[in-house]
Amino acid sequence: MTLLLALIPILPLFGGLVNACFGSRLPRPLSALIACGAVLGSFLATLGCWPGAAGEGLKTTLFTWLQSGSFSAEVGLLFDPLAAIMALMVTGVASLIHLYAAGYMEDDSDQARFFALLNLFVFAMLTIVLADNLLLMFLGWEGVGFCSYGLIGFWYRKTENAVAGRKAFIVTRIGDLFFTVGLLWLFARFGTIGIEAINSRAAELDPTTLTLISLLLLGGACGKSAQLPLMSWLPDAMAGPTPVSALIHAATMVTAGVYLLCRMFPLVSLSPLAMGVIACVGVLTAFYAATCALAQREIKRVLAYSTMSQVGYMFLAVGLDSVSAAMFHLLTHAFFKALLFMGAGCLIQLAGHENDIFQMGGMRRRSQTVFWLFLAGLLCLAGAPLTGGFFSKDLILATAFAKGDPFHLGIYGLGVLTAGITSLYSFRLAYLLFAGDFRGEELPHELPKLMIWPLPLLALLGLSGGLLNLPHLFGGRSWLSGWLERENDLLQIPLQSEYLLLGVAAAVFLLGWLVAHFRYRRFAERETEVCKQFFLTGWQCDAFFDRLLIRPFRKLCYFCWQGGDLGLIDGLVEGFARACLQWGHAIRFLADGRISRYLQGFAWGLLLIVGWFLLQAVR
Amino acid sequence: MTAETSITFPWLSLLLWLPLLGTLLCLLWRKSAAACRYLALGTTLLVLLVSVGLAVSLETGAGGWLLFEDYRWIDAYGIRYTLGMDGISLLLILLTAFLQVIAVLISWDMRKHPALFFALVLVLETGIIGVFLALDLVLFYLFWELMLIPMFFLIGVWGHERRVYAAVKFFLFTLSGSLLLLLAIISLYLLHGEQTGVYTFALAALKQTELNFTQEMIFYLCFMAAFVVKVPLFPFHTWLPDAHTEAPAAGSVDLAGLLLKTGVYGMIRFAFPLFPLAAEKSLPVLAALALIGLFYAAWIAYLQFDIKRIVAYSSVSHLGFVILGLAAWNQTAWEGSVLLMISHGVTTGALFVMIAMIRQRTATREVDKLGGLWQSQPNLSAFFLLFCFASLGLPGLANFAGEILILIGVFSSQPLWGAIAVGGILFAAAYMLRLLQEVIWGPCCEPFDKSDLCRREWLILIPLALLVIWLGCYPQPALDVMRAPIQLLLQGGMP
Amino acid sequence: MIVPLEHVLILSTILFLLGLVCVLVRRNLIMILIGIEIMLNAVGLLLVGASAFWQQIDGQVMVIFLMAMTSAEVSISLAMVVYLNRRKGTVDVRAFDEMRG
Amino acid sequence: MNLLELQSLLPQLILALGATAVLMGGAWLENRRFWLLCGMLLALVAALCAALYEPPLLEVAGMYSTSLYARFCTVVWSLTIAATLLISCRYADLHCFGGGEYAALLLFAAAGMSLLSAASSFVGLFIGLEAFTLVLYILIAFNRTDNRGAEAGLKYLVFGAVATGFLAFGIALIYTATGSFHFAEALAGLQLDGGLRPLGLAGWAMLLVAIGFKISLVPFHLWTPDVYQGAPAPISGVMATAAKGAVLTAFLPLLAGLGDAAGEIKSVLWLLAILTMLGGTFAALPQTNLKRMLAYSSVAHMGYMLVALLIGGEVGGQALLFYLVVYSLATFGAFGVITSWALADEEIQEYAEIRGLGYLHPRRSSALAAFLFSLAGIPPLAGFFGKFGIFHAALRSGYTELAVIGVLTSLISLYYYLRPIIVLFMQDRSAYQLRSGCREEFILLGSCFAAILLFGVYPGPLLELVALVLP
Amino acid sequence: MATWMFYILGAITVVATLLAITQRNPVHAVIYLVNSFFALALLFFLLGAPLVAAWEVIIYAGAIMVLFLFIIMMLEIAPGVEADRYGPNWLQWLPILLLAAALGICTLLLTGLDPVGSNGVPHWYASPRDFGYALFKEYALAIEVVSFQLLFAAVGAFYVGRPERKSKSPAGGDR
Repeated sequence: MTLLLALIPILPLFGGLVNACFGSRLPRPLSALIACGAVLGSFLATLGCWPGAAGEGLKTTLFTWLQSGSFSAEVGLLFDPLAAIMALMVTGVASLIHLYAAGYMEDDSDQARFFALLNLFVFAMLTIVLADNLLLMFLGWEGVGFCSYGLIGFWYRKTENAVAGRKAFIVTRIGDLFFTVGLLWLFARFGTIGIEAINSRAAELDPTTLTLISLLLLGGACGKSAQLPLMSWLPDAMAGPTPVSALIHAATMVTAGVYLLCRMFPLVSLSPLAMGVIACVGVLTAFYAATCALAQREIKRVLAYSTMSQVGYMFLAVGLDSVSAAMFHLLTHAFFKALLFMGAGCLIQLAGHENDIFQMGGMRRRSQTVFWLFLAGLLCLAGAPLTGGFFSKDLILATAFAKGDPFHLGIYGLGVLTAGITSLYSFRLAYLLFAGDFRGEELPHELPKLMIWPLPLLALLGLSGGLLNLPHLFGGRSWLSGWLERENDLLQIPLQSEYLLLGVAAAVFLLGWLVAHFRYRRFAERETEVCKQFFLTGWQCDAFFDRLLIRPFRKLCYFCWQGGDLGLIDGLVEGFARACLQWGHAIRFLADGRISRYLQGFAWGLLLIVGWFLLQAVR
Repeated sequence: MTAETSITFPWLSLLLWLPLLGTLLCLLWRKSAAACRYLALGTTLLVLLVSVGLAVSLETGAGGWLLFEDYRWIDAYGIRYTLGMDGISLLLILLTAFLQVIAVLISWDMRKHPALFFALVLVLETGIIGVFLALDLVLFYLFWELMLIPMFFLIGVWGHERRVYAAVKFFLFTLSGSLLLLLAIISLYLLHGEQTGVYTFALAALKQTELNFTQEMIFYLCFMAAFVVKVPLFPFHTWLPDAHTEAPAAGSVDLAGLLLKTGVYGMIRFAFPLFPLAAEKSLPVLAALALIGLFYAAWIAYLQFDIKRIVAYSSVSHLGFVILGLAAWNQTAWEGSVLLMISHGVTTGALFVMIAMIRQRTATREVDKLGGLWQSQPNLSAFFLLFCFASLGLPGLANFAGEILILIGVFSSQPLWGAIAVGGILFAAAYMLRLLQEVIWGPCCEPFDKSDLCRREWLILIPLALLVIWLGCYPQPALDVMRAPIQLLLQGGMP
Repeated sequence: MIVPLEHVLILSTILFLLGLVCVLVRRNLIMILIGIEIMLNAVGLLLVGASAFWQQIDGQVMVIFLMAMTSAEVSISLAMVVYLNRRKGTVDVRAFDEMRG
Repeated sequence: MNLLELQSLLPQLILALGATAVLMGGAWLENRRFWLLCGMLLALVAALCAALYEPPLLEVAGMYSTSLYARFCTVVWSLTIAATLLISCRYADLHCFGGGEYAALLLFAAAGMSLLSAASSFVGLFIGLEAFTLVLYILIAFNRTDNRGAEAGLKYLVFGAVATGFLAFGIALIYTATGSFHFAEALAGLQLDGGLRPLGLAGWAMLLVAIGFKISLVPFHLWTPDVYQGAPAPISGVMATAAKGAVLTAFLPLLAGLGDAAGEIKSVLWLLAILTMLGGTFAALPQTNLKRMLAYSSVAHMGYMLVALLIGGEVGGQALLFYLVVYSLATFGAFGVITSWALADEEIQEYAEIRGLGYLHPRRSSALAAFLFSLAGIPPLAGFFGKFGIFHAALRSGYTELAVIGVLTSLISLYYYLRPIIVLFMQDRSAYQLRSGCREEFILLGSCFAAILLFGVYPGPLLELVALVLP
Repeated sequence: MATWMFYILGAITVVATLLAITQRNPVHAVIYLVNSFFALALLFFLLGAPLVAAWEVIIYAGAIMVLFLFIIMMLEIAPGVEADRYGPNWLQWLPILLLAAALGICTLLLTGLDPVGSNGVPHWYASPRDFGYALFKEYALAIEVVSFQLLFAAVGAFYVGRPERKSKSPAGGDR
């Protein structure tokens, strides 16, 4: 079983390496085949390991990575329920996306690089999921960052793409800094970086340290999951190929932050302040991103903001002390968001590589299948009752409500508002995409079969995702909570409140739909200019950061370079050199070639010596 | 080879003088460029072979000297020919031997005075190995200075536009530090002689000298002056960007990969054990300078237009990390420092190698004129990507292991330093990604030579890449080798 | 006693300095050489005086050597003067500043 | 003067008589190269004789000692002259030197120098000094096709004569004070209450001026660059090495004879050493003429040697002699390279003229580079151990400030040593194509190079020898 | 008597020398100098060195000064080479005179501090016989060396002073 466990990450790694080293020499379909095969194999291995996950879970240590003094980092895998469910999701969704990508990238000349990176990404993601210590997790953490960087800038010929990749890497790295400090601090406190060990001994920490460490971990999570204030990279990351957006920026990597918080939950949950902050960050991000999504014109950016918003919900769930709600939403979201992205990919293809939804419209006529599948995804996203998204989101909101205190009620209110906006922008998207006539000029491109057929599976999963953790109200058993051994996540609220909550959720959904219906049924660019610009640019955050951070940073750099290095240090050194040379010139011109001058030198020298001696003698 | 012969046979001297022999042969056969090439390659390979052989056959885990040689040399001053190799030296010598092979290979097509070039490269190797082996202070100083002349010529003759300025700056900067070192060495020797009546320059003996704090501090500062300039620590670093930028590929590789390490080596082998009290007092200053340099260099690197300059400043930044690790003064941090030295040698060496290849194809190092290299040279660009990411400290690649150990070590003794230092990782990413951005991504600027890697270049890059990955994924063997010596050094050095 | 030794000293010092002044201020090569002769004669005076003071012959012997040396020097110097005059057409030392700096 | 005395002065006798013989022979047989080689042989024989032949008397005529120290100096100066003759072979051809005169004058200079460093009385000192100075006047102006040579000759002559006046006046003052010319008595007589008598101080002041001129200490150094530049390169080599060395070596026992009473003199020497180190170094910085640069560099090196001199004793003496030998090797080698590069109508000495020569004449250029590096004190060349010895001596005797200044100036000096090297190796070729050197030059430059390398790597034997011969 | 003679002769020497060094015409200067040397020779005689006095007259006043005169005549050196072109002399002389005065004062003060100075110079007479004995017995070696020197000085003077030959062109072009 441990071998099988080891195979889970190794297979994609192997696939990635093979593609990276030899991909360009392999015959074309082979690289895609290897990639898909590796991930599928990994999925199967995960399935094979599944039985071992229950309870304590499977553990294996491959080798010691770093050991120095009391510090020791093993390459060890931990396959506990949380990891198992995550791994299953990652490998599963990744398999489907790989298949989709095989179709999507059919004609691309750089296929091997794409699949190499994609496979490596899966490997890195699985490392995050399966790592039994924080350092190994960090390896995966940075690994996904690297792959994301490589894939966002995959079409490197356009500078914007590469710049977007860089931005993603750097912004997430800001988060990583916090993670690193947290990691260092944890090691300094516990003398170990094993996740289980830390979690079990978390209570030993004093509250302040605990809060600070939790906040640092939150910082790391924010970076990777594009939460406030480190969110600005995600919309730009949509420059990458669509499967990448689907896999990395929707289903898996952006949820790594959530996963991290869940992983370290025993630690994090001990600090009420940190929990509050997490919840706030989550709900604020959810709200912020939802408003931004309202105004976006590019289909993938809408989805990106929606992803951000949904991940915000997950953070909220963590902040509300409910791991299972977070994981629940994570799973359903993974399904429907992957679906949405892949559907978007199909739509873009169908619209003739047109991203702008204002240039689309009437897409239903181009492909019925895609319409239905995409709609299914949108319904889940909007939280249409009985879809997976509905249940998971509702669980989070209900948990917030159940806390009962004003703070959480406020959060609940904001969450509900966000849900409404979510519904609104979902249907805005739907109407803009499918209603009316095609507004662009491009002819549809061929849609490879391979791009279609992973979608129904995801649609099914998304729609029925609610079953994973179906609340008792609907006769479910809350399986996920049970599996994660988080029985206390189950809500203890009166039945009528629960009905009320459901009602509110459904009402909000409907409200959003209606508004969208009246507003976007017929296409017209009607948004007010200011508002549009404000939301379109993500509340002007990029400009704000540019002014606040990047420009001063460049100025600082420039000052260090010109002022410090060239001016001060080199100036001093060269000034000294020049002064020496000048003295040299001065002394040199004593020797002006005149004999009488030279002879005077004698006389002066003699005077010096005699005078000196006279002084000595007198004394 | 049995254990006995390995002790009696002067392996260290062999290691030390082999390159010089190569130099002589090169100069003898200076008419034929090909002969010199192969001679140089053969010699460096032989050195590599011997050092790897030593590494394999010796019991590297043990503390103490793995190999030791001691002969009379200049009796008038009590100077002896004392060589000793412990784990740290061994690792650094392995690095030296390896990088020299790379340096020879990268200069394979050297058309300008090839014989002299290879001869100098080999002399440089002797100098560097000598620094890593010498245990007599004068002998050490001799090798320390011996490195200067070949490097001066390598920069000055085979360098680029501002080569003379750079060469002179390099020479004067480094010499200004080392002359103070010389004064301190002599004074220490005299003091020791006055106290014990035995006039000797042996490190082990001088360690026993009784110094009051002022003396110790002065000596320590003089010693550090030499080492700090070589490392180079902020604010003594400005020779480095110029030297790196102007040096030919092999020169940059040697400079970044090896010469800088000699400074750090000098600190841990000589300055710290000889003057422990002063060293202890100086740690905060050292750490502060290291931290400033770490950020400062990274910031400056971010704005550079010359890709070599970017990498050069990155060296300053990384070496700041190394020094920070030393300043933390504990096992983990020191192991991290030594490991980072080695991995920095490999990654930065690799980057300079790649820059040379890029320059060969594009005839420029200006970022503005570069771009989209992936389009015409995907293999080359892939390697470049790998090394850049190794350099910015991606986990699983070379630099990360060292950096994280340093951070852990620093954090456990001085959390604040550690927390600040973490920020350096961010800026490393900033300038490295900018470098990548400007070179391999973006719209294609037509290189005049569109060929991808040739066989020789594969031969250079693959070992480098493998080493980068190996050091990132499984640095444990290296750590095991350095463990015992570092323990000893932290306790005040070997007797 | 003829005079105190001091007075011999003073006389020779004055003579020596007069020679030195001549060497320093004159621009004519011949005059410079004459100045040098004056300096050497001052030395001779001192040596003879000291010789008398110590009632030893050595000082006087030294004067002889001094004279021999002087004549050797003068012969070379004057040859040089002739040579230089032939080359430059002047005995003004200011003409000889081709090398400087 | 009896036979034993003559035997004791055998090397000097060989030199002087040999010089006369060569002079006379040269008048009959006009074969330049033959007489040069002949002279070289004589010098070598004299050196051998001085090295191997144990003189029967310890002191000759109360003027010259025949101690090991004196014999060592004789060997060194004879070898220098032999080397000069060897390296001048082609140079003399090129400039149509009178072979006999040239060789004879140089041989006599060797005799004078060896007498000077063997002097044990002021008379001997004066005569020895004058002997080679007189010869140098001629040798400097020996090149009759060159205006500069004449000018240099004039300058050296005027200053030399003035310095002679100072020297003689100094000796006269000391004689006045003590009534003796012999070092031991005179120096003992000068002392009073552990210090020097005022008259002695005045005498020493004059002596210092003369010595300062001879070994070109600041501020008596101004003639140096001009004369070196104008003199024929081999003669500049002799002047920078043996001529200065002879004065220094004569001065060393003189100062040692004063013992503790030399405090005031040492304080002046201290000042002069600092002035000289700084002055020479700074003035050399902007030079663009190889010979002038070497001249100023020799000034700076005299400063270092002055440090060793004023420290005195075993440590200082050892450092001084070692430094002197090593410095002489390098400086002579450098002038040798210039000699070997000389053209018929002029010498190549401007930096602009040696651009890129390093690759056209690699052996001579690398030798020059090595000599310059040695002068700069960069290991593994002998100059390093020279400086090492000086700094060691300075620190050991508590002259830390001198050591620090020495270190500072040797750092700055590096720049002007590097400049010709840069010009040679790092700049593009200029138009000159020099003739390839002759065998004699290569032998000499090769041995200089080998020696500085050998003494840089294994200075032990020389150090021991130097320690052995010290008085 | 001898004392008075000393002071008178000393005064004559100084004045004659002073006149000699201030003369513009080198010929006049030489003549004054010969005067000065005669007085000096008398001083030598006074101080008990008759032989040296004789030589002073023969060698200095006789040979050397005549040589000077001869050269001056031969080269036809115009009087006042320096003054004609370079303005008044005294202004240039002033700093150097001050320097010399300072030097003189310092030296004299220094020598005056010595106790030996106040002792008198006795009447003493070194006969030529004593002199010769010392010269050729004790200082024989020095005589030899000096004679060599004279020889080489003569050679040098000849070499330097002889007219230039048409120089043979050296073998081969250099550039």
